[in-house]
Amino acid sequence: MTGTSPKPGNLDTFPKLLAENARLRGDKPASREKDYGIWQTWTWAEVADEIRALACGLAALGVRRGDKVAICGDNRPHLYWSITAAQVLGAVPVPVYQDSVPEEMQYIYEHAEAKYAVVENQEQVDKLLEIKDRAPVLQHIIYKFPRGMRHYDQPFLSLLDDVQKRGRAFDAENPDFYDNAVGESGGSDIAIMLYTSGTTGRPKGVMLSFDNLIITGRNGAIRENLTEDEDMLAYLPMAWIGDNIFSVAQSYVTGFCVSCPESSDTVLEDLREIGPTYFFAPPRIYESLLTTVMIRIEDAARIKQFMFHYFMDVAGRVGMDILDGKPISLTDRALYWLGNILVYAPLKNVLGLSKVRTSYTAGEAIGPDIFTFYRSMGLNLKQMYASTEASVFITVHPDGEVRPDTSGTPAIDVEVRIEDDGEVMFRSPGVFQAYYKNDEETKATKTDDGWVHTGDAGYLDHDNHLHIIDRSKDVGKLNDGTLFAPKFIENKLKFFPHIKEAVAFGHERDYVAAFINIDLESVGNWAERRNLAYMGYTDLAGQETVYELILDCVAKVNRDLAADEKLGGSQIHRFLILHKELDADDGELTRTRKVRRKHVSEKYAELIQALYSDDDHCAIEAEVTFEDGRTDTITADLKICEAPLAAAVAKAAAE
Amino acid sequence: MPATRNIGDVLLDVDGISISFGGVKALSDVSFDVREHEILAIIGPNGAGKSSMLNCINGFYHPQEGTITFKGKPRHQMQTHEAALQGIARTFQNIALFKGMSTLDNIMTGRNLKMKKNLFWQMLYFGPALKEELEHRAVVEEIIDFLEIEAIRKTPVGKLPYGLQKRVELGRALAAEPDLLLLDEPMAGMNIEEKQDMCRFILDVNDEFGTTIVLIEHDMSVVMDISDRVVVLDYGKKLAYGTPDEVRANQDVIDAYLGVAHE
Amino acid sequence: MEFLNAVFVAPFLDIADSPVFFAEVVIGGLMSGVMYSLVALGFVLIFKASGVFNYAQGAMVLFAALTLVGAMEKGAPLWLALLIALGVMVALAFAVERFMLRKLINQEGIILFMATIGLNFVLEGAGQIAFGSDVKRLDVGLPDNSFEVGGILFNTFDLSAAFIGAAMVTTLALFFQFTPMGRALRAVADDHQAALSVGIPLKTIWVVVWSVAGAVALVAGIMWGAKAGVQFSLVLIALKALPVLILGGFTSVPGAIVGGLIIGVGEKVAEVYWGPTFGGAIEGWFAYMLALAFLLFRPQGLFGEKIIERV
Amino acid sequence: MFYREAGQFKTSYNKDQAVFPIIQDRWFIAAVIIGAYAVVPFAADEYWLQAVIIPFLILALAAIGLNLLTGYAGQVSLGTGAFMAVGAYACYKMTTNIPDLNVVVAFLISGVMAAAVGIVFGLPSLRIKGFYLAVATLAAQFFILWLFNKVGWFYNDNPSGTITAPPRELFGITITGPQATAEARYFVSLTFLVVGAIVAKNLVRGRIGRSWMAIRDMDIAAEIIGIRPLQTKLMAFAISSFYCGVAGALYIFVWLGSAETEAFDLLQVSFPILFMIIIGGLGSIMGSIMGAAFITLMPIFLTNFPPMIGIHLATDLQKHLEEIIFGGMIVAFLIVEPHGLARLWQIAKEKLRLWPFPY
Repeated sequence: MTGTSPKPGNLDTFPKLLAENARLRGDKPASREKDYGIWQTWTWAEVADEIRALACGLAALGVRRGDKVAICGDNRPHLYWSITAAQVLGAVPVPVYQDSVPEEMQYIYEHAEAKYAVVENQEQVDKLLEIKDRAPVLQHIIYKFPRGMRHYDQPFLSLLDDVQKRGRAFDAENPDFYDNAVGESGGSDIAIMLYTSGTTGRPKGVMLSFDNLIITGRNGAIRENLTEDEDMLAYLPMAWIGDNIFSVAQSYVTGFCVSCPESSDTVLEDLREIGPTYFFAPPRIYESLLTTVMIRIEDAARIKQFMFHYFMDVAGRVGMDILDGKPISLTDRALYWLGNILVYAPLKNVLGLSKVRTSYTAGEAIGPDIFTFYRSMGLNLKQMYASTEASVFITVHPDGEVRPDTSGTPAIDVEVRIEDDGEVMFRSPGVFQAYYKNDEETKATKTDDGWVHTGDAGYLDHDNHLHIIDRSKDVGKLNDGTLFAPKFIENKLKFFPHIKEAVAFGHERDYVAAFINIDLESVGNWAERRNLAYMGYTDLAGQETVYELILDCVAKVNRDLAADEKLGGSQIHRFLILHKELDADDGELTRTRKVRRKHVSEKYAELIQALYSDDDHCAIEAEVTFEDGRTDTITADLKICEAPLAAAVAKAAAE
Repeated sequence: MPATRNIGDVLLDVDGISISFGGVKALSDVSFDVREHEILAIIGPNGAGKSSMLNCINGFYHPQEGTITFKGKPRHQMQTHEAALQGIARTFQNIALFKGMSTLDNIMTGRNLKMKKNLFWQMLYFGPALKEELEHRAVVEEIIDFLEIEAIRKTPVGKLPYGLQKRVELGRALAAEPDLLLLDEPMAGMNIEEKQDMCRFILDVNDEFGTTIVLIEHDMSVVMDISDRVVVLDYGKKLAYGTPDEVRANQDVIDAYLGVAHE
Repeated sequence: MEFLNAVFVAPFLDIADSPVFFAEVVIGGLMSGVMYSLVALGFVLIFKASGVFNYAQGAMVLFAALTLVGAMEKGAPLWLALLIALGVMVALAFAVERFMLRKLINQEGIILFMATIGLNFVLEGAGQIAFGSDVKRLDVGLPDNSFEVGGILFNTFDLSAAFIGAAMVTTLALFFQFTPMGRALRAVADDHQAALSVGIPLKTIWVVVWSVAGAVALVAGIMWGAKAGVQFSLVLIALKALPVLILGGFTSVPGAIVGGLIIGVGEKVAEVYWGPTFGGAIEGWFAYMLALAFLLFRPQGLFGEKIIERV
Repeated sequence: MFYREAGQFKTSYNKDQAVFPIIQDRWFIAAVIIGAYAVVPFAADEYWLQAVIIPFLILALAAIGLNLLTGYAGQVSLGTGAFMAVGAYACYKMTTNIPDLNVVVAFLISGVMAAAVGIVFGLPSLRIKGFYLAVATLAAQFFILWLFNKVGWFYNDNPSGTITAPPRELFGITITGPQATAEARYFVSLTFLVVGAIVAKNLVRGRIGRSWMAIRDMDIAAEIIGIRPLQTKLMAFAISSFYCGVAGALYIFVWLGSAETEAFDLLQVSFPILFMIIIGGLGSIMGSIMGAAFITLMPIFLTNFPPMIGIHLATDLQKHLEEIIFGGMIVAFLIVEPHGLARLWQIAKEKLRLWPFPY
């Protein structure tokens, strides 16, 4: 098997932790994958054996210390194993977003100088073959699934199983090789390189050491009391830092099992089956789950709807307090207990969240309604503030102090301070080593004494909770000097289920105006219930009644803003509903679905101009890319709508 | 693509087959052969005797004249179920799935022939019978994976849309691991996208398992791209026989069939 | 040896001995055969037009006869009683269509079959509640005396019954052949869509066919009732009609008639000549065995066409 | 509502194809079985055991047998009563002629006898189908009962023509005949039903069950994929008749005590059992049991309900009213749910699993 294991206390790399897990809990499950209809399971001992074969196979293929190994595909145990296998050899794994288009991939492969690639299937191989001529450094491609690849006879393609077979032979010939290779790396070596998608400019390669990942992962595990019995579903992209902490580092540190879904289409079903105890999801997933809950409940019988809403009200009143351990009346406790039997527990069960002990959300602000919905029905949902450069954890909600409006208190060993201009800075054991081949950016982001600029504006309150307002460079001022935080406004808009995406403008303008994307599922459903006929997004978005629906939301946001003493002046005066959904394929969103503000404002300059004129409509021609790659031009005449303002009331009240 | 595969010896030889029903000749003196690993298409307008031909090959009809030689052995009177034993599987023009059973059970039924454990163990669902059941389930899961029908594994087939039912039926035929696979209008009633999918599956089956395939189609265009050789039937008679290019150039075919098709 | 003799030799010697007696037995068989045919006819009509295997046909016979007797007991003259009974059967047809068939459309045959067993219970119960469950004599004024032709004894009642049965069959045949409704009924047996294209709604067809079956049941009820009294056991003649059905085919009107005659004769002859050897009462199963043996050689029934199976 | 399926994932095909893959269902079934063994015999009085529960258990066993044949293999049979009679008379002959034979063994051999007869009467099924076959099975019903009635050998030539169960012991406890307590007879019938249900479930979820269903759903296709129709159908007849035979033996030995052939009459036995599987659900073992419960309890309910609410009717009228209501309920039930109680159960379960959502 894994031979002599490194001494405890010296478990500073993943390969060493792997050996330790194989020794301590060799028979416990380490990886699962839904395949051929059941959850195929590998124990820690089996995983150690697989990784050993894979590492030896990679070595036999010529992977050497310092080489970059790109890894690309959906969450698959074999791809996770190849990360560790590369680390064994001292090579640096570089996970790549699996839905990247070839151009994006080419940049990363070139920039990272990836000589080897371990990919999932024919789709990914095809992409690499397309860029291989342009990225000459790529030497060898290893793929997991041979389906459809019978006629690919390029010599630089290998099946992963064959590589492992070769590795086993290599291992038999060089029995000491593996252990020696494991022993050669230490905690300060680079463990992984992750490309941040970056809202501006080219992606940057963030280099993280074993220490970064392992210490941060362990601190997080200590704070949440994670044990080897947790269940975790790995469904978020492997190229994202969060997955590397939750599904890799913390699994290795505590020894819990990580399950991979059957495919990206079956995640929700797989989630129900696995019933994770430890869960992470970005706000949009909680949002869409809640939206489907509401839609499905509306189709239920009257009595069930009444029951649902009644008990959700009960939960809204006392649920948060119960979760935070505060005292409540006996009647409420009894009602909540009944509600738990009739609504909350079955609901969590249907969503697959019954067994969750801790769940996180981060990446974007989550709507307070959504957040309290989940918490009040007993799901221990917490926000955190995270970044790739910090190996995830900067601040996180501590148990008993969960508040929807903050991102929590600094995580273990993390220091947070606020610069004079409001920018949040942090220092922690997870702070990245450097950006790969980009000293300039490294210097601009990380100070000599280890503090990192987050680029976000925020403040710490009396309870040491961090509040994030916006990207600090995005925080601007209207012409009259009022503070303008576009993301803050956009998030408030997006908290309405009917609004999927919003872009607010206002910096150096007279007033705030916004683009809005409606949520096709939610508004579509709303339309269907009103027998409103529509053909696709563009048609629906242009309907008068939809405008009225959205106007209502905007008015509410304005009332909300009016209550804020700093931002009361930045209410939305005019808005329009975009004729198409903002799309990553058109470069309007990043791969993690953040708006690329600059790109959008350039692309739709004429619309912005119209928003700041007196026109009540604006024609636009736009190119759209369909799923099959075809492009087409559509013309739309967009209506511009004035929003009612909830002016001075707030100020008067505030004073 | 088909050209790259190695076509083997003659697997099935059909020699001078004639059959009639109540005086109506369905087939008269039809001869052709099928070689290992090839895809042979039988085309012709409706009522040309295509289905009768398949029914003769898998022993459902007994031709009144002519001989059928399969794997070198001439065939005499045989029961329908014996064809399956010899390694012939088929799908049907009008889907003949077991409507009350799930996708999984339908395909499992395709493996019944390979299951041997006796009544005693079956009653206990234990020991050898359980082991056998699980082994075959694993094989069936591979077929399900191959045909990309994971999501409908436990759905009763009666509830599935037409295109998927066709796919399940192909799965059931594949489950028998046949040497010769007969497909009766596998693409009938499908839209373009489904037809493309089905073509891909047929080619993949031929390619990955090396299965010899005889298929019937009346839509000539689809068939020409995927078959190695083509037999054209018209009113029960063989009109042409050869590679797709030869058949396309054949004047009789152009007159009798293509002419009709292009009207 | 003795047994073999009793089965294979003695009966034929007896027949040869007394052909006149044999002829009387055969004629007696033909007479009950007509009764079987009448009941089977009801089955066939309904099965042909609505695909329902109507187990309640027997109960309909009882119900019709009970209504008739009930009306006569209340003092109605025969013609009025007949009209009333007919009216009740038509009303029943409407009720069956409205409350049963319409709601069970597109269900499998066995479900419909079960439903008719349910109907059977309802009719039995309702008939007996309304008219009591004691045996009733039914006198419709048919002559019941015997005369001899060529040494063979004939019974006028049986002859009238045969005549009425024949008239009934002829009427039905004409109805099917020459009226639009009849043609629609034949079409519906083959294809429901085709029936719709004739322009007569399925619902109407069902009502009509159940009404006709009700009328047939009434006739059968009168015949049997006049002969053996109206009582609960009339229900059981449905069971007699079943072997006729498998012999003649579920969808064949001539099949029902010829099948009925064959079963009637076969049963009588077997009972008279072979019954004693087997200990008697073989009537209960002989018809079934006869039909079964027949089916093994001709699975499509007497008048069915050979089925060419297609896939 | 009570289901907590999150986290109940399957890591092997064995677990995936378990009869009750959801743990809550397993608990429920376990509770039912434990309750049946540990609570019912002490909670129910002699009347309930004798008049309701024991016949229910025995008829449920026969219903499972018929469901194997009709629900799974698609061969409609109206001869259930006759196959039960074969079991009963075989058992009678065996126990009276070989007094030392263990009575449980006798029950099983009775089943085998019935299976042999079932095979003979199943032979026509190769050539005739559907209702033709159903009517053909009536031949078995009438012929066999006539035979047992006419041939004295079957009832040991006793003048009354009845067969009477001799007292026999199992583990030192009398389980048959008039001396046996209702509790002892209850345990015997219950155990036969539980074991019979489990074995039947095992059969239908394996190779044999699939070939039955294949023949039922599309016989030509089944034949073409290599299923032998005769073998498969005869197997169904044999196993179905085995169940009926055992049930028939129990019917006389642990329930009635003594009976004539009328006890296995078409209208008394064959039809009600057919009702059980249709009301319960064709192609469902659980449904057979639920159907048996429904059909046994319904008349008892109908008999007892009017007096309960203070209505007293003449016996005759009451009997006919019961007939009407029973028939009407059958029709109504078929209209509401033609797939039977098993389907209703499934729908309810599905609702609970998705609770509070409608889909």
